[in-house]
Amino acid sequence: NFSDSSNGNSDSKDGSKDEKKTLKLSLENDIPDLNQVKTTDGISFGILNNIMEGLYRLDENHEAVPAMAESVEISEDKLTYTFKLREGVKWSNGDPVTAADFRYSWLRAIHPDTAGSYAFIIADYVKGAAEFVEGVATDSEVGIVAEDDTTLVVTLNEPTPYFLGLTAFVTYFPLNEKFVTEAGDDFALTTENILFNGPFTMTEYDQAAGVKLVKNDKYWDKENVGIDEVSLKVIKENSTALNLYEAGDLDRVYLSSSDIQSYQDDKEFGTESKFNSWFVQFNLTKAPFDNVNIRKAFQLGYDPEILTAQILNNGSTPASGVVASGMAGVDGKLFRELNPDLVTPNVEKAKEYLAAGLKEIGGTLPAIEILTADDTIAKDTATFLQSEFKKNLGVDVNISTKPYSGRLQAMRDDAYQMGINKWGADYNDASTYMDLWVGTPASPLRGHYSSTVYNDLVAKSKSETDEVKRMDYLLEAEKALVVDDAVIAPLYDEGKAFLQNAEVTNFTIHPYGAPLELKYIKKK
Amino acid sequence: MKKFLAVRIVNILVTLFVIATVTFFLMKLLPGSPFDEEKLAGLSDEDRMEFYARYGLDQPVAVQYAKYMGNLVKGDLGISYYYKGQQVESLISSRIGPSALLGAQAALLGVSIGLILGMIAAFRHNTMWDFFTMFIAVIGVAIPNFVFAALLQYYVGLKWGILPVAFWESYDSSILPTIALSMMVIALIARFMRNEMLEVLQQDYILTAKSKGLSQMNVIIRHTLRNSMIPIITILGPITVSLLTGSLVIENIFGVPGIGSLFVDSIKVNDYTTIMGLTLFYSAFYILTILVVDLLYGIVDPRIRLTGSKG
Amino acid sequence: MEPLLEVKDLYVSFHTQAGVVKAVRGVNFTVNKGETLAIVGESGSGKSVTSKAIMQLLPDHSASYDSGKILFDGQNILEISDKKMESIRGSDIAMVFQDPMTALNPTMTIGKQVAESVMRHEKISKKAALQRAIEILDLVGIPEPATRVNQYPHQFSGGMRQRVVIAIAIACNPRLLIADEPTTALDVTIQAQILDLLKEIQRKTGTSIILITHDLGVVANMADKVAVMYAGKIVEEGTVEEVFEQSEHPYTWGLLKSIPNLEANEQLYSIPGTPPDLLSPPVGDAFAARNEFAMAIDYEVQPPMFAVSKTHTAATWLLHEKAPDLSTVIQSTERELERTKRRDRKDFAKTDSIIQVHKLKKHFHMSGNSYLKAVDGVSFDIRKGETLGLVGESGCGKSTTGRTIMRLYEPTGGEVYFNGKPIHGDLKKQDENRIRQKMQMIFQDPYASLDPRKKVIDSVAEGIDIHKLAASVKDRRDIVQNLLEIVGLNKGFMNRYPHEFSGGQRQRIGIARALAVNPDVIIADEPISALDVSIQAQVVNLLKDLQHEQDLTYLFIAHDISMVKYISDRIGVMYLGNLVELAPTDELSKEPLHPYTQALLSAVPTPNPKIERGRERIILTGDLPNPMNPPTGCRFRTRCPYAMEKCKETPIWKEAKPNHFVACHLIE
Amino acid sequence: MTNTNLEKYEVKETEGVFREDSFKVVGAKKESQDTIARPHVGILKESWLRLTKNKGAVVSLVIISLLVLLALLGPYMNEYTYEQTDYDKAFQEPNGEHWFGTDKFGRDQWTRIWEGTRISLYIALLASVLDLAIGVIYGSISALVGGKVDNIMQRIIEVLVGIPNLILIILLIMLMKPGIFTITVAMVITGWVNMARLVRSQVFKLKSQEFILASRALGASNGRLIKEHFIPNTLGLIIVNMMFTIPSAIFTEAFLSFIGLGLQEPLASLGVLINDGFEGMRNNFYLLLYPTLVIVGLMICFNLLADGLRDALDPKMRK
Ligand SMILES: Nc1ncnc2c1ncn2[C@@H]1O[C@H](COP(=O)(O)OP(=O)(O)OP(=O)(O)O)[C@@H](O)[C@H]1O
Ligand SMILES: Nc1ncnc2c1ncn2[C@@H]1O[C@H](COP(=O)(O)OP(=O)(O)OP(=O)(O)O)[C@@H](O)[C@H]1O
Ligand SMILES: [Mg+2]
Ligand SMILES: [Mg+2]
Repeated sequence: NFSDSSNGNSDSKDGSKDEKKTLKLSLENDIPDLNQVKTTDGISFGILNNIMEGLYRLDENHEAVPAMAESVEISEDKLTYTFKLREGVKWSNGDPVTAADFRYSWLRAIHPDTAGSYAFIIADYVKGAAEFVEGVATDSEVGIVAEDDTTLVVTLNEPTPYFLGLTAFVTYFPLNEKFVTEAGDDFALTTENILFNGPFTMTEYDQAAGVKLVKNDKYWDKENVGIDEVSLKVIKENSTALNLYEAGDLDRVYLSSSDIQSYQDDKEFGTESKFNSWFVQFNLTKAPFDNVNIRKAFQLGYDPEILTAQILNNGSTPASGVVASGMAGVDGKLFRELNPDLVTPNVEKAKEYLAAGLKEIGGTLPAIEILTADDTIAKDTATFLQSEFKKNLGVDVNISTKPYSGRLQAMRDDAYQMGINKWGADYNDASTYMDLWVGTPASPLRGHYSSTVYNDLVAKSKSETDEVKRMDYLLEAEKALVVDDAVIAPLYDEGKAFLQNAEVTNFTIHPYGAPLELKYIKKK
Repeated sequence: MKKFLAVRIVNILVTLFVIATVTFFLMKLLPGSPFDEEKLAGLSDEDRMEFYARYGLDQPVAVQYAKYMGNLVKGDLGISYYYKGQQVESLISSRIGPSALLGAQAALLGVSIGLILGMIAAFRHNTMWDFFTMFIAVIGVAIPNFVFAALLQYYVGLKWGILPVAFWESYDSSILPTIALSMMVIALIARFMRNEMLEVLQQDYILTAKSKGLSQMNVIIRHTLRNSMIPIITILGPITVSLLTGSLVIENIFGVPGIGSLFVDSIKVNDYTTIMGLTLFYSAFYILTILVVDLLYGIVDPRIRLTGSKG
Repeated sequence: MEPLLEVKDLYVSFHTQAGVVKAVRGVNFTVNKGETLAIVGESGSGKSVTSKAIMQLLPDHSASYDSGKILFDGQNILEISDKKMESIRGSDIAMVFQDPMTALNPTMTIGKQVAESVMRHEKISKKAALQRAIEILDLVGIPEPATRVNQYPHQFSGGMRQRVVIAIAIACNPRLLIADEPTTALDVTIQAQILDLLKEIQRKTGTSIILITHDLGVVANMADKVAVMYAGKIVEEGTVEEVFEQSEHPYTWGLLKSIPNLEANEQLYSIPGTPPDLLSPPVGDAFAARNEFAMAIDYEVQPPMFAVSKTHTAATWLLHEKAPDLSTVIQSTERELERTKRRDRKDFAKTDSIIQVHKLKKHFHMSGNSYLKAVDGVSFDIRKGETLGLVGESGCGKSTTGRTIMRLYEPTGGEVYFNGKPIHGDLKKQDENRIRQKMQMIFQDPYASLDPRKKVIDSVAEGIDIHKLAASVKDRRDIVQNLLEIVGLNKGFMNRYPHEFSGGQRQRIGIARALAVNPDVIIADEPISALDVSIQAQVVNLLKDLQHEQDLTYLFIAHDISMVKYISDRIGVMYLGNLVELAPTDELSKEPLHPYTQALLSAVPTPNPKIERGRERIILTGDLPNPMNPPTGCRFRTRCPYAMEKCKETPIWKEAKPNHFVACHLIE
Repeated sequence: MTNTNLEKYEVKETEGVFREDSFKVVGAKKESQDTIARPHVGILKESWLRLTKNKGAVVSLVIISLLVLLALLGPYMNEYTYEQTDYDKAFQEPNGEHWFGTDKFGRDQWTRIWEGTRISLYIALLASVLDLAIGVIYGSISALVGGKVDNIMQRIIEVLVGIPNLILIILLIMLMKPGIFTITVAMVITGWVNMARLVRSQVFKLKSQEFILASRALGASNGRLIKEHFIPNTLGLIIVNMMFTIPSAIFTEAFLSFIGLGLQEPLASLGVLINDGFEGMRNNFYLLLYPTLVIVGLMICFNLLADGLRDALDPKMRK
């Protein structure tokens, strides 16, 4: 059973004018699930983002712009959003996309029977949704109302300045009730059992092999879709992808760190970064990290710049706080610009802290182990830290590598002293990070951190309607977390290095949410 | 024979039952759950339990086990947690095709080349032929097959452009992975064949065969092959299973949508139903292969008789 | 007469780790068209090596042809190409190998193995070849050949396998047939059939035959010419009459003297001493050291072949003109030569029995519900110090009986008592161990019963190790050395491996192994079948002496009736899993009651060419019936010349005369 | 008697062949042939002697010794340690300072490779010991006792093979600390299964052979049969199979290390180095090349040695 798609190569050879513009990309892993309410992984998100569309869509600069919605009215208290749908937007089967489709889909996403792990992204914000999830409220009590075919009114719990960005997220995409009910258990398992309203439709779908997308001629903005056909094939091995790229079978490929060196000066070389922050989580209940001075010593005792520049070398940027550097702040300024240089490596100071800490804990350090996952980047990071702590602080640190779920379990079970951890942003606001450490009760996964000062700051940011003030609370909160309490030690914002066919332009990867964006791509 | 088969089939069912049971409980001891735990981290313990309850994962393991076995008896392997919505049966059947094709080809290629090399080595014992053959056999095991695969891909696929670099699109796509997979088989079979042949060549009936005036070739083909087969068949069993059930690395390197990575992935993401489905599939296949191997013993060597329980 | 094969001055040696074994040292002989040459001689004298050399089938890596020529039809076989040799093998020269048990491919059907040869040389279709195979198998007396062709060797009894091997050899009507001990594994009745068959073939096709055997009776029956080999050389050659009646070489004298006389009651003669070690063969006449007439020159110079007549040559300095007239010498050594009077046969009727076998049954499970009743209700006892001989057709269950008594097989039914205590069923470990030491077995197939990866010393010493009979390593070695000497093997053989020996040498290793643990009872399964007569005599004497000294008890299983008669106090005759007659030896030979016993006795060949040529014997028609489906009633009735209606009932086992048991309806 | 010489077999009656007393009857000589042709040497020693005659085996033995020596001393032959990082010197091609180059952390490959060889040799040893101590014994007992016991023992193997290894291994990580010991335990669980099945098939074949019966008749216990007869007669197969267990153990270890069960950074075995080298094989081929060369060298030598050993222990193979 070979898929019988013709090889993309042949089209480009006979350079006729009106030839189809095709794009050949690879996926790093299988496509687990295209059922938007349940799926959780970046690959599925990436595909869904291009075959479907929410009320808003992220543009090339990752700003939310109207998509299925033509406009929105936001109430004074910033709690009620009235969306007006575009006239004539259609599903791929010709049915119109209506406000009811959104209501149906959103309710489905939080309904106990059908919800997935991303239910919170609606339930946390929409009024009555949390109660609906618990089963104590009916659907009519949820703040999602389809007033007519083109008007959708949404009521929120708290003013949420980034809500429009959320509506661009996969979980917020519409679904056609009639179609979903008809498809039943087969929904989203084959191309026939899924409806499209995005820039592309899917003509081939094999979880293990990949998908083929074709420009959607029912899409409202099809004039601005630059590519006729996209193939996304599963290639798990980096070196294979690179070979394919060199053979002209791929238009873009990510490089592994050992390959970067030799392509760095190519004009096809580029890097991209994601809102994916790596940091060391200290366990505040385990010696020696129950001592703040020792935490600070370890926090300052290495230079992430060396790690990103010499070892990872993939476009990752050293971090000085926990919030990703590209994250929006306020008034057009980035969060990090408002909160710069929280942690600057300083070996001398680190040694001082260590000495102070040692005094406090009575002289000697216990054996220290750093917990890490088993992927190359995590392991390299651990190796780097180990050698830096040894070199700079004279401390021996052992590495304990565990598989993905094993690391998580160990942290949840409180069986770690320090662990290499990361967090990817779901939306473009610092609260996606700050919410994590609001420990009520304190979570071992977050080092048992529980600070009233911090919790207060975060809580205040939630109810604040003034953007500047809200941001101030969040800035303070990060300072408390990183500088005062030294709960984490910043490492870097994950980046990726890639090679890209020079004929392809406007390739957009969103740093948060659903990353892959094919709508704006142009190819010569 | 009938009795033998009946006894064996009962044995197979019992063994499968034991495997299923042990695997089920061990699997439940694995850390984590089939869900994106990092996302669930925000939830309170109570809310998390509630979430699990939707999948019946809050119940005691014994109850879950009883339910699973109940469904299993009905032939229902359940629905994958990771490939959400997919029936495990259909998941396996959609992935096994490419792996089986590659496996069968690699087994065929590997065994035939291995046999030939092994025979040459035995017949030209202690000559350059022998040394060369054994060198190939050593290389076949000492260098991991992913290195071969990468080299083949780089040179044959990219540099010389003879065959596709990767993807699963036409028959040509299956050639390189087949070759890479068969290296190990060639090595194994050649080594074992050589060893057995050397043994068989010393037997008296080889003299009888020669005394009939048979040519060397005929002596080998007609008299030594079959008598050298017992160990070959023994190792062929596990080899076939591991080949047909896919090789993670080779499939990854050549972008083959096979079953190879499914097992490892499903364990990594705690996809309970898929783990169980694959375990049962794999072990049933393994045990059946062993049964076939045992039956083959009898066919290859008529002196080995099959009996129900007595050896 | 035209010579077909001429072997000229052939030297063959084996390169082993210990050194060069000079197995063949200047062999010369000629075989003419249509003639039968018998080669007899000392076990290990190079008979098999010579014949394999003619076939070019010696192991490449260790054997070397040092000099000489083998001219077949004037063409030197040693110089022709492999391809040419392949076309000669099978079609021009064919060979029957010494060991039928291992000579057949266990995974190929009998039919294919026979047809293969035909297909190779006659270029006929598979089907036609198989048809031919069936005909040939029929010719060698395999019953129901059409169904048998689809069976595998392990489904054939030893005797039948031997006939298959012969069938393969004669399939393409070879011009020269080399038969290496073709009847050793066969009982006398089948031996007679086979020999007749060979003669028949020779008469029809004019095949020349080289017959290697130690059975001088067979030689007398079959051969035109005889060559006697000793230590890698032919020491005497001549027509049968010349060699048997006017032999010139002292070794030949010794051989002839060793033949047991059916009637005589005296100790067997055997040539004293052990054969030379071919690693360092003596300079002069190899036989000198064992030759009571050796002259000084014998220790210095190898004797040339002296012609006695046109056809008769012998290599001994005794034929040199300067040699003394032996008649005077013989006088002086008369005393030594005189055969010691054999002990009288004891009357064992009153002695306690050491082993009692009661209704012993051993059924082998075949496929499905069918069983092969190898032993089916056999009762007898063996008395302390006696030798009970067990004879019978190949496949009748002799070995199985022995092995079941030995607890090597789990009996299907019946009881076995040792010294009055039951030894069937589960036993305590120490009891088991004790019995294992008290009861020993000499195995029928000497090669297969030796671990190919163990040196002789370790094989022989295995029992010593198990029962911890040696105090030290040196002690152990001494015991083994001593045992080897006792069975007539060179001490130096200790460090060799089984495949480096000749058939007879291996058999003696097996005997030494059984003796090593000082048992009370020895079950000897064909202990002497592969030995030349002199060594047979040596071994038999040894067994007798041991019996005398240590009060040993033997169950002696053999085909060679004359030897069984010689050694046994009583003889049991088996047929198809049943005991049909049991009587004291003299009684049995004088007055056999059962028709089967009568046939058996009549088939024994005598080593006298004149008698052999003209003899008539009762040849049983047909083959042993299928033991899986034996005839009802008396099992012999399908082949019995006196069969009658009543024989459809099972005859009872009765004491026809005192101590003479028989199961036959003829005896009332 | 007519004593005429035939022309064919003429004796050259040269001077001095015959003396006065040449034809005097002196009779048989009792002691004349009592020489022991071959000095008694133990089977081990004899095999050793035979082994040393095999050129390939001797060369292999020398190379293996050399590699073992390097594994022991190599890390001390320059000033670097295996964990010492130097980020400015990352990815250096082999040169005078770093004989085998450096990896992405700027660690000296020479030191790391020999350090890794040491570990891989341990793994090889472990795998062989397991194969012999468990696989061979298990297989022999299963075949020898036969019947129900065999049936149960084979079912146990099936269950062991049937339960996904990875699950067991991950559970092991949870139970104990990663490291050599954990690797050892992981390998103990199933490392010997193939050997057991192979030996079993062979013992089945040998079991009914006459020489085994002969040994039984002498009262040999099962243990003795296994030790004295089955193992020596299966040795060829055992050795050949070990030649596969060893590299596959070395790579299993690499896999275990890779998923975090085995060695922890910065320790590395040859397998881990090859895995790492593979990632960068396009641009830093030397990182893959050297550890591969060491392992291939080791395996070729092991094989030649094993072949030599096999032939040396097989009396029929000798010259
Ligand atoms: N492969 C071998 N390696 C070393 N020596 C051997 C080998 N084969 C035979 N011999 C030796 O060569 C001599 C002659 O052996 P051969 O088999 O020809 O004896 P034989 O005359 O056939 O004896 P028998 O009647 O016992 O079969 C013996 O001493 C034997 O030990
Ligand atoms: N292990 C076995 N399995 C099945 N059948 C057997 C077995 N051993 C012997 N037989 C069969 O039992 C019958 C008796 O065999 P046994 O070896 O006792 O005969 P024998 O009298 O010793 O013959 P020979 O004189 O040829 O050695 C034969 O038909 C033989 O094929
Ligand atoms: Mg012989
Ligand atoms: Mg017998």
